[in-house]
Amino acid sequence: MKRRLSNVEPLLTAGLAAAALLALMVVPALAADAPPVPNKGDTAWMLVATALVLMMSIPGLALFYGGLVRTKNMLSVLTQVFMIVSMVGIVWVTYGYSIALGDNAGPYPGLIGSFGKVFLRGVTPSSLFPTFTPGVYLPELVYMVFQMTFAMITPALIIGAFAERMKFSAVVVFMLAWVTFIYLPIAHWVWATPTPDDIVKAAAELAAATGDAAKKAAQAKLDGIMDGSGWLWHLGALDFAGGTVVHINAGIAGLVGALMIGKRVGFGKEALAPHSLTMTMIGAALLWVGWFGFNAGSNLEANGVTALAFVNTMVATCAAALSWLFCEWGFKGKPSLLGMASGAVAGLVAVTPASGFAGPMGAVVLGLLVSPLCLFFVSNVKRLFGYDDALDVFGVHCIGGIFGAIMTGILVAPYLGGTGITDYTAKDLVGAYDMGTQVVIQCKAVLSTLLWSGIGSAILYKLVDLIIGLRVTTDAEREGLDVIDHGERAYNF
Amino acid sequence: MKRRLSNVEPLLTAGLAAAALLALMVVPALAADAPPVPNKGDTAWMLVATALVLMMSIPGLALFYGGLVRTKNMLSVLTQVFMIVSMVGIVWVTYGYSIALGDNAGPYPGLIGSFGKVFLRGVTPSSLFPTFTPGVYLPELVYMVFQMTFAMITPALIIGAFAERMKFSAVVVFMLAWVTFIYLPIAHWVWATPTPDDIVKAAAELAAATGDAAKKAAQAKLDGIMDGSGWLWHLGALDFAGGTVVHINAGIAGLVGALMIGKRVGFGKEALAPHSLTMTMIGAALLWVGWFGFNAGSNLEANGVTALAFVNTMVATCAAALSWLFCEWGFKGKPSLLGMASGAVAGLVAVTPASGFAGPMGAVVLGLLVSPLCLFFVSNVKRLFGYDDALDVFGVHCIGGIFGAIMTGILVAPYLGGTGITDYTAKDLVGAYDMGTQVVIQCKAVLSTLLWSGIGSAILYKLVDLIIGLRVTTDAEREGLDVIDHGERAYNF
Amino acid sequence: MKRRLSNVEPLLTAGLAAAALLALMVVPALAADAPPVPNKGDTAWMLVATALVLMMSIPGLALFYGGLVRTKNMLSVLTQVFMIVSMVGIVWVTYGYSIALGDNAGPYPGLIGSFGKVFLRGVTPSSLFPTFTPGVYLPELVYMVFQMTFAMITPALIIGAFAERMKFSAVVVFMLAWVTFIYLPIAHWVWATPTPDDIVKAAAELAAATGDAAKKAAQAKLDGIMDGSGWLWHLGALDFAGGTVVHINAGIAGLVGALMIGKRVGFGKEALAPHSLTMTMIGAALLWVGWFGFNAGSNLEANGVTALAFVNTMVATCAAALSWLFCEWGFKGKPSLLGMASGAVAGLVAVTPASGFAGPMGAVVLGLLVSPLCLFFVSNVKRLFGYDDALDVFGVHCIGGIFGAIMTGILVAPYLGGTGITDYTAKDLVGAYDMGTQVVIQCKAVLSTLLWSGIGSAILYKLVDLIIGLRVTTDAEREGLDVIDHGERAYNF
Amino acid sequence: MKLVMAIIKPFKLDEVREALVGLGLEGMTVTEVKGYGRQKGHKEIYRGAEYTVNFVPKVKIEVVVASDRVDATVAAIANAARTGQIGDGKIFVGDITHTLRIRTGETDANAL
Amino acid sequence: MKLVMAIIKPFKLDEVREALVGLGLEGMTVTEVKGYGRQKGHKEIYRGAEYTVNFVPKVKIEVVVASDRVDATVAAIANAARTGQIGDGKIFVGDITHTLRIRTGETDANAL
Amino acid sequence: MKLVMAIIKPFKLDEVREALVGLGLEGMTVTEVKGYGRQKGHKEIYRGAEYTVNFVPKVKIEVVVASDRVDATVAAIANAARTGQIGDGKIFVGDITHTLRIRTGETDANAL
Ligand SMILES: Nc1ncnc2c1ncn2[C@@H]1O[C@H](COP(=O)(O)OP(=O)(O)O)[C@@H](O)[C@H]1O
Ligand SMILES: Nc1ncnc2c1ncn2[C@@H]1O[C@H](COP(=O)(O)OP(=O)(O)O)[C@@H](O)[C@H]1O
Ligand SMILES: Nc1ncnc2c1ncn2[C@@H]1O[C@H](COP(=O)(O)OP(=O)(O)O)[C@@H](O)[C@H]1O
Repeated sequence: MKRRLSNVEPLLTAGLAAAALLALMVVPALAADAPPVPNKGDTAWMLVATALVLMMSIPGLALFYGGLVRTKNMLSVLTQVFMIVSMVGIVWVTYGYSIALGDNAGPYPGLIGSFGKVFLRGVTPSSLFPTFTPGVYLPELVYMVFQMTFAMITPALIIGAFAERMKFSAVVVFMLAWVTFIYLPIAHWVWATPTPDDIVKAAAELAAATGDAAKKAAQAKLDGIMDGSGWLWHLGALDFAGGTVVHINAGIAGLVGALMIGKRVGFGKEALAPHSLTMTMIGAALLWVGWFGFNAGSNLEANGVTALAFVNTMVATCAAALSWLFCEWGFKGKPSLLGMASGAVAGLVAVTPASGFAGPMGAVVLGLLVSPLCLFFVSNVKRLFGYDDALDVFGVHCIGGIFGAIMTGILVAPYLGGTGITDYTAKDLVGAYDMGTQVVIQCKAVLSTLLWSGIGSAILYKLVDLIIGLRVTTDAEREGLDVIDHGERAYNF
Repeated sequence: MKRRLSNVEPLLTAGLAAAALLALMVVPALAADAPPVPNKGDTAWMLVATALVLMMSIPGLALFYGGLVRTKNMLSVLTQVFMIVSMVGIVWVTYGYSIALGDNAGPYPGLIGSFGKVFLRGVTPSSLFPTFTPGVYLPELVYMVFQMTFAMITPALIIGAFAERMKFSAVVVFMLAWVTFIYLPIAHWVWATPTPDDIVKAAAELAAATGDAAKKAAQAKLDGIMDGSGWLWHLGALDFAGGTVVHINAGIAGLVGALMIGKRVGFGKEALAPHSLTMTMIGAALLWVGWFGFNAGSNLEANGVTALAFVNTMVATCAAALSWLFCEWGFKGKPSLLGMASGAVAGLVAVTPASGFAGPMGAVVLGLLVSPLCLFFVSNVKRLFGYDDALDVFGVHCIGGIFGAIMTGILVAPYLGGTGITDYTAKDLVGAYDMGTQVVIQCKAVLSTLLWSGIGSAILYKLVDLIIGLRVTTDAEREGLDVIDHGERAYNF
Repeated sequence: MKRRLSNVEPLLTAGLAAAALLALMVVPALAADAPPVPNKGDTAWMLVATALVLMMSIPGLALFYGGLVRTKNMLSVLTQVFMIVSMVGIVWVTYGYSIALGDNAGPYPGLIGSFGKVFLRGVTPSSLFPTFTPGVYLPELVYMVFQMTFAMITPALIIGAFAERMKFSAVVVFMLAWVTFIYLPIAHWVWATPTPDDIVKAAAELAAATGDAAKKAAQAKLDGIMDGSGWLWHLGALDFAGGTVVHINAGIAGLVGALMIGKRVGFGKEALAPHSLTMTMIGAALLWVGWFGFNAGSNLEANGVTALAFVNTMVATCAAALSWLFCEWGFKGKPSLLGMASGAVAGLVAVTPASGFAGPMGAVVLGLLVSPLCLFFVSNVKRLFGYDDALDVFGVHCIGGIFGAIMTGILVAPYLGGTGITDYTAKDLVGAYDMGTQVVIQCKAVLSTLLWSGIGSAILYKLVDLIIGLRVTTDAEREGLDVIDHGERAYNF
Repeated sequence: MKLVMAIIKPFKLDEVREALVGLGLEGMTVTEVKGYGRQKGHKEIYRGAEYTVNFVPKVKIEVVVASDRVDATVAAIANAARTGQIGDGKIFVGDITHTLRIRTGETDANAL
Repeated sequence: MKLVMAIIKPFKLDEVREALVGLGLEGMTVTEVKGYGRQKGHKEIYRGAEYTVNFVPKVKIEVVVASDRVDATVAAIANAARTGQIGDGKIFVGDITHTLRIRTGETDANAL
Repeated sequence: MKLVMAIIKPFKLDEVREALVGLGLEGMTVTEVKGYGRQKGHKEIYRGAEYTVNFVPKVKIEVVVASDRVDATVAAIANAARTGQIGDGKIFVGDITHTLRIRTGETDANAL
């Protein structure tokens, strides 16, 4: 189990024997069978983190994107983001949470959850959910709603790729399908983890077992627990806060959409300049502020690792913003605000999977490198292939996400200042870190996401196109989606 | 006492005898007489919640409203909200807190507090204030400032009704009077509650009392404690976060204002289109984000019930936003951003009283239903009666608030997924829930608020009109309040 | 040691003998030598506070300033703030933190830190940092990143003074130098404090020491601890959240800049009206909301003193906003939004040093007084001397900061409702407060900041001017910095 | 043909438009302009600085009509735009020598 | 000299500009205007209230040319601006009696 | 009467207005326009995409004067607007056949 287990780390270095001890000492709840009580500091932090992630979507992302389109399409962007957030909220409490993260009791627990918690069945204010530290629990409603906000923002990211030309009705239908068939499974693969207490307990029993039969039985029990988790997590993929699930996933879905829907009228000929970089800047800043909830919230507790994720989120973003600014200054002549904001977002994307694993200096390096890479994609590669990924969802989120995911496998290395990986079963110890293996695992996670989301999205776009059509008419596009789709105008100065 | 007492719920089901035990077990502070120590997680959460509620007013509400007026009146809206927030802050620490919530020692404790804590006399960093859980306390300054933000936003809500035509000086004077004579009493009626510890202790003494005289004395003591609380609360009205005190109260005061001040010049003839739906969207989003502080903060702790209130706030809003969008799409032809944002606010309003009582599915239903109701009011009813409630304070806040207040009495039912009502005195047990009675109580709370605020506001408007006049001249109205009242323009592009 | 030590206050009144007891009782960690465990409530609060302070800079300050310039310079303001934030983030983790606050082991610990923690050497997720309460610790990463946000916003404040005319490249170079040579030392002077536990322990040893030699040794040890702290702090200067370090420092650097760079083309002749007071209002509101993190976060814990700082921040701002509004109304004829927002910022500035020391009524008075003072400076004094401090960095931040710093020495007085000063060594007791002495100390702190920052900034401006030039050409200034420096326009409506 | 160019108060635009349509005129072009005249602007104060805004917002209507309809057009605009207060605006008439409808290529009277 | 004033669809501005430059015309002035004509506006609904927006966004190009270049100019604009759909716009031609280039003081033909 | 139409640099507006007022002219109408001419625009880059902005911001002043005041008017504008640098702008003069003050119904010279 590849999530860092900070509190018990010193004990774990003593190996399997210690695990037995641990089960009795660190997790007295298990021993005494008294119900664990959530720490109010954790609860407070996670509620705030949840509000912050909502703020990332609305108004954050909505403004970041909205500022980049032309005036006549401003409201279409805002409405699409707002609608997706609202729709996914309902999807999540009715069936999404159960299928993705709430329930590992289905027939294919490695691939998908089941319907055990549809309509939040059985989830009450006193239900608890384990964090990554044995013996530490959160109110399940907190965990549920925190994860909800991730499911909200991911599809909202996609709309940037086909902005200014897709029918609102098509967006509604496509997104409903996309969340259900693409997001929920991938979230499950990466984030459906067993209860740490169960692992620790099973590992302790295994350590205590004498005799072959007992050992076998104990091993089987431990294996059973591990097999109940999402397959990518089980494989050992490291993704602290959603590089694969959120950014690569949305980024590739966006590229596929941009390709299938085609270029905007006037693309490459007319000036399609952003209508308000002020809004884009507000959006970028709120994304940054909210991203602390996203990344540091992903630790599910308020402790030193949370602080590490917070710091990494801060410095990677600083580094990436500066890096884009100076690259643009050097290569394109002028340092632009849009460049700086794009760099900040690229840094946030790249540090997402690494935030709780890299050291702060690793995060700085990550930020410095991701910006030129993304800049190259959004200018040169895009021009070369001529696709109209309107707001660079692919170039920033997919490319930045892939880079971050792979670099996570590198920066987690203790000798690079990373945290290393500690196994709850205490089989892999800190220090015994094999970078090659980990990078291969990371690549597998990246590839599976690209394939499932890329192919799946293509099918869904096609279906929606057949049923209701993806795109508005040329005249409607000229007039602008705001008036055509929503019957409003953004500004009446 | 009708506030849920989550932590001791299982014990309470054992009835009165348990209460005695409880006083000794769950609330050791009482037994040992050691001073309670506030939990830092609670303090952290409540401070954040307070900041969030301030953010609801400025910039949230100011932008939500400001975007809806014409350019020439933008600053008047922003200034009015900002001024109200600032003025009420000073009112609150000088006399407001004492009169509303700080002090139940006056001659009419059911109706109004007294001057015991004017200028925050005796409120120091080490003063404590009880939460709804026996034995759990907050620093009183935290409670005081959290409640201050509620008093700030409520009058600010009203200005939407008479936007674009009321004199700034009239707004200043009216609001000072309104907060003092309308808000403070109603806040007292609903939120001035006894200390749970006192109730638990008194109930325990009652249970332990033997002999008629002792029983009578104990009962009298308990009654005395209960009589020291606001009459609506004592009546059993359920209002988790302020449906009556904030929304119905402001909504009816707005309607009365719109009627007394009259229609805007050009109303019904000229296009009075919103000058920036972008601002309205930012405002709606920040209202949503901030509302978590409002609703979940109203639990005064960071626990599972807080999480429930948080989740309900999330899903009711999602449901209401979608519901308005689709109703508008179906009935008016196009799904608009303004509709979606209005729906979100309607959902937030409706879930406010219910947030800690309903189950998540109940909150979804509440959200789905409130939007068509409000939509009907802001379009059909408003057109029918021809009043110019400029920004639909009545249609959204009053109607949504009334609906939410009444539905709270229904959705709290355990068999509908609600939390049920637990009495601190353990006389009413969970499950023994009488919906009819509760709904009647809710209606009484609604009616008393409508009457006090409606009539009281009418008197205040009239007085202000006589003294300084409510309305600017027609020419001034044409020129716009920004230049006339404030000598500035919002934009110089 | 002049920071309030709330939790142990009652004990301390018993004097030195108590201190010995205290070391054993209140700080069991010291006695038992078990490592202290950070409270998750504190950690949660401080992470949120950090995010709030970032939000003050971006988008808060950026919008507050940006709205005040002309459309053609909007992006230059936004980019400069964003760039400064990003650059300082990297400066801070590479050498800034170590030099300013991370390390008192250098040769001149009173003046400057040293390189012990460059690149965050040795700072891990399990490193701890003391708060102001003995025995209470935070994860060091939290403290480090919280302080980072202060270093980010301070230079960003300066740009308002020379807005609309300074070259972007000059801003980059100047700010890098300014943070390094001006900010880091001053932050060290005021905020590099010893560990309270060390003082308490040493004081206890001193109290327990018998015999002259032992007493001398113990005293020397205590003195050594105190000498390891920043000289202004050691002197006894009170600055709760950065009146000197942040506001006076930035304010005087701004004035010097405005004088050295010269007036804007058209200053005094053409109308240089704000391009969007809407943005300025959003900025002011977010500054206010974020400032709770700044001031209340400066307590490093979530307790009653945090609540006091929070409340003071709220009410001083309310009072100052109202005060500016009414002064303007009275003296200039109309109450303006810009005035109200300026007043709010002036109040926030003034209460910054006083936030944890004054009582709420003291904070109200502070707010009421600071506004007319600043208003007088930004209108009359500025006109009199004719300098072009474009966005009134001097008039609001420097003047407001000086006023707040001096008033802190007055309002801290217990008989004025202040907290008084408690000495960790228990030599000065609450009540034994000498206002005259304290005000003199406050003035010394103000003067040293004015001198170091004023002279130092002048030298740096001169150097930058010689090397790359400070100012754009007149034609470029007419065209606007957005197009000239950044190759973009803020709006394409 | 004649170009009738009217500077009016912004809130009168709809009434003027209706008056022209009532006259059977089916086309016009409208521009937001700033006017200087007897009607004075206002003062704005931003912190210390006081600015006099000399221009007031106006709307300019341009409509090209056959020469024989000029008087009716001018009268219709004047009637609809009049409030009787300073700043009601002006109507100017000039000559147009050619007209072309881009879509069809029709010219002169047919193009109006 | 003649003033050629064309009301066209906004997205045709760049093509028209290029056509004029192709003709050797080196100056023109462009204004954003709102047009009323056969091309109808749209409806907007804000909560309950429904508004008909009667005007559609247009761009007005003004170019002063020597009288002998009028026909070529008009033709160039018409060709570049035509889409064949309602709302393509109009071209009006009027007289200009004097011209002055402010910078140099050159007048008439030399000033264009 | 004559329509004097001047295209000038925006920051010269106040000086020109003062010059005209100095001449005793009490009315004028101002429009924000975009000009194309010898003075070139600038380049903007948004992420990858590079745009050339061909138009530069200008201000158009329209003032109708009695025919005998045309020369003075033109001279006053030219003097006030001149910087000597490319892009100073143009002044065009055309004929106005009728004028009407809406408020009073006064016509022609009395209406100016
Ligand atoms: N000589 C003129 N040339 C061009 N426009 C003018 C002239 N005189 C007035 N105007 C325009 O007419 C508007 C109204 O004129 P004003 O003198 O304010 O009021 P009134 O028309 O009632 O006398 C002015 O704002 C200006 O736009
Ligand atoms: N008589 C007119 N005077 C001034 N402008 C006109 C006139 N007729 C039309 N226009 C302008 O021309 C534009 C296009 O006219 P319209 O009737 O919609 O289409 P079309 O030119 O294809 O017949 C209008 O929006 C308006 O701006
Ligand atoms: N032939 C023309 N017709 C209409 N407007 C013109 C013409 N030539 C120039 N202009 C306007 O005059 C402005 C200034 O012209 P430009 O050639 O740039 O500089 P200059 O006047 O100094 O030679 C242009 O931006 C344009 O608005």
